[in-house]
Amino acid sequence: MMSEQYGILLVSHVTELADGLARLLKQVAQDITVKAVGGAVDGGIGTSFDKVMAALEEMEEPDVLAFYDLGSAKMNLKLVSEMTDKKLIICDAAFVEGAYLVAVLLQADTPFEKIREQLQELYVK
Amino acid sequence: MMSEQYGILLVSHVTELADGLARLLKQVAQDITVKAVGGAVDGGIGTSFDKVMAALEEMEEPDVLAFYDLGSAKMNLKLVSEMTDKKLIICDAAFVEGAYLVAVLLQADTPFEKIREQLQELYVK
Amino acid sequence: MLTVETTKTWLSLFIEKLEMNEKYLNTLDESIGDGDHGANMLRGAQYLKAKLAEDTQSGSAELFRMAGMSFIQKTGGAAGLLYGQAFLHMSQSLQEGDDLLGILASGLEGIKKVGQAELREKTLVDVWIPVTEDVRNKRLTLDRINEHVISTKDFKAKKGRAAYVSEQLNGHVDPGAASCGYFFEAMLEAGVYDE
Amino acid sequence: MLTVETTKTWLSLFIEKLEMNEKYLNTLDESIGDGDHGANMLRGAQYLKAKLAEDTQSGSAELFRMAGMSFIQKTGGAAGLLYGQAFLHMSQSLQEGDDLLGILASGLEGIKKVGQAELREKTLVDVWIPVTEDVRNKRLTLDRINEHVISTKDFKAKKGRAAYVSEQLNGHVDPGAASCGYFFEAMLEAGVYDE
Ligand SMILES: Nc1ncnc2c1ncn2[C@@H]1O[C@H](COP(=O)(O)OP(=O)(O)O)[C@@H](O)[C@H]1O
Ligand SMILES: Nc1ncnc2c1ncn2[C@@H]1O[C@H](COP(=O)(O)OP(=O)(O)O)[C@@H](O)[C@H]1O
Ligand SMILES: [Mg+2]
Ligand SMILES: [Mg+2]
Ligand SMILES: [Mg+2]
Ligand SMILES: [Mg+2]
Repeated sequence: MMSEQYGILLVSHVTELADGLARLLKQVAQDITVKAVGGAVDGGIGTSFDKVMAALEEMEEPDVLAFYDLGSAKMNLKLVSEMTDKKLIICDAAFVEGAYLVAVLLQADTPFEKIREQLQELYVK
Repeated sequence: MMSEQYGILLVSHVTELADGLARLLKQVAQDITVKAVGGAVDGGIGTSFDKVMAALEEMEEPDVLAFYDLGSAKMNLKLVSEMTDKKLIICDAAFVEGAYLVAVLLQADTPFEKIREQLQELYVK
Repeated sequence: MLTVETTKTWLSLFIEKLEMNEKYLNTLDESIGDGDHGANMLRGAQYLKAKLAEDTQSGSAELFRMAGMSFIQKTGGAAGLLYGQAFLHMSQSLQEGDDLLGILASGLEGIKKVGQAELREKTLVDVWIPVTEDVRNKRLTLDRINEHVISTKDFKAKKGRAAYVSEQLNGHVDPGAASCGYFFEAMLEAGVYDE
Repeated sequence: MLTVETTKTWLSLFIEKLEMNEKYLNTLDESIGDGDHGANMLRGAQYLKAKLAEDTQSGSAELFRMAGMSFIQKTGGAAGLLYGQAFLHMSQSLQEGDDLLGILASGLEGIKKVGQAELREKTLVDVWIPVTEDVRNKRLTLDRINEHVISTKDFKAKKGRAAYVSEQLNGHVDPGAASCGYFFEAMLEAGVYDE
């Protein structure tokens, strides 16, 4: 089962943005793990390495596709990817559209190579 | 002043997603009107013509750049654009990235033609 | 014939079919979308039902305007907006004195303007277009409506959620096509269409 | 010379400069970003300050590891992650017995790996790279550091928020470049660097 291998991690500068996107994804991908993390340590606008690391480590899937809103969220992901045993696939795709596409495709058991191919069209960063 | 002519309207299927994105935008575009609208009438996942129409009418700017997450949010915008006196510019750009770009550029008083040009690179829909 | 009476019956029968088939439309939407098409359509239908019950003096054009605003405002989701837009255009067309064929063509225009779907993209357009053709050629039957609905099984989706996994969707009827089938069955049963 | 003592002084002076210039760094970031660079850096600095105050027995490598984790975990924002990553790489490099030049080169590698910025893209890299070159050529002075910082006025931003309005940003010093200037001033003042 795809859903046991791949999970989705959403990193935003704003908590509600990540949470809201996760809600949108879960509606079309009930069986896929979607983890949302957002905001600075104090809950303000920003990102937090610790939060991202913790969110990733809480996921059970060995392979995680990560989406982010702005550049410094990506930097967190890069740092985290150096310190985790998981395979973290950082996707430079449009945040909402890319994550939505992957959610739908994972839910439909689409092979990873096909997902990667379709996602490529949403790369904007 | 650009900021008195152009406003930004965000339409999402999920309330928090639109609100969270508005928060992100306001941080870099304090002087720009950013209106967020999301969710179905009952607050569930979906869109509502009435909510979108009301949000647009509440804006003071005559020209409104609109961003949306998924196709049916766009349909709402199209319907609304037929029934309003405002100039509604529906942008098929990446939701978060496109709106963010426009917010930053409007705040910096960038001429509309330049904004349109830069935004083009974020078209993914 | 299209009269105030038959228009009311047409809309009422459509509402009835949507009420009876809510679950089925949801199920169809589960395989290709988010599983809410039946629930969405029911919301619009029940709102319109209440409006029709109160109404005693509207003409056909006004009835379709009422239907249009009901579906746009209450349905939620893509299809509701498209039906609503179609009804508004049909209302306009009725006001201009068009016949059934003209009205259906106007409705289609509304749908395409908002949704930009083409034939064979697995949407309600795949029922609306051939039904309009059948009306033009005076050969519309319940069987043909059904065939048009079933034809969507073989199409690959290009619009809406279903587009993402279109290759995996062959064999499923499009939910919007199914509800659109009800709309035209209701039209036949109401006696609006006469060869 | 790079000893435990001078390393501690280096980091402490950096912290002090960040404390003294928080407002100024915020102001610089206001013109090109979101105005939080000073506040961000201060958070990391103060956390590190507390850690240093408690510490009595760490070696240089351990001190930089501590600095790295402090900035990564507490700063928030792009620059904190980049400084943090640089410090971690410097720590690694110290452990392997590299000299100052080697350490600075390792730090730069860390920054580039995470941030992917090139020269003249109006970031702290525009200070880090020429300073490293000056160390290599044994000609680093406070004046030269200052020149490198000021040189960022003329560059167009390609990274971070500033990239969006890069054409409008000529004439402004990059906030990350300014804080990076403090880092190297602190290095000079601590006596780490000696021709
Ligand atoms: N762009 C479009 N043009 C025509 N019909 C469409 C379009 N997008 C979706 N549809 C129709 O809408 C139906 C789905 O409606 P529904 O489930 O109520 O809305 P949603 O997809 O927003 O959940 C699809 O089965 C299809 O027939
Ligand atoms: N990709 C990058 N590579 C190198 N430096 C960068 C990069 N992105 C941003 N910076 C530096 O970070 C500084 C901004 O840091 P800060 O304001 O603390 O974070 P944020 O931009 O997340 O608010 C910039 O002035 C620039 O020097
Ligand atoms: Mg649906
Ligand atoms: Mg829906
Ligand atoms: Mg900043
Ligand atoms: Mg910031």
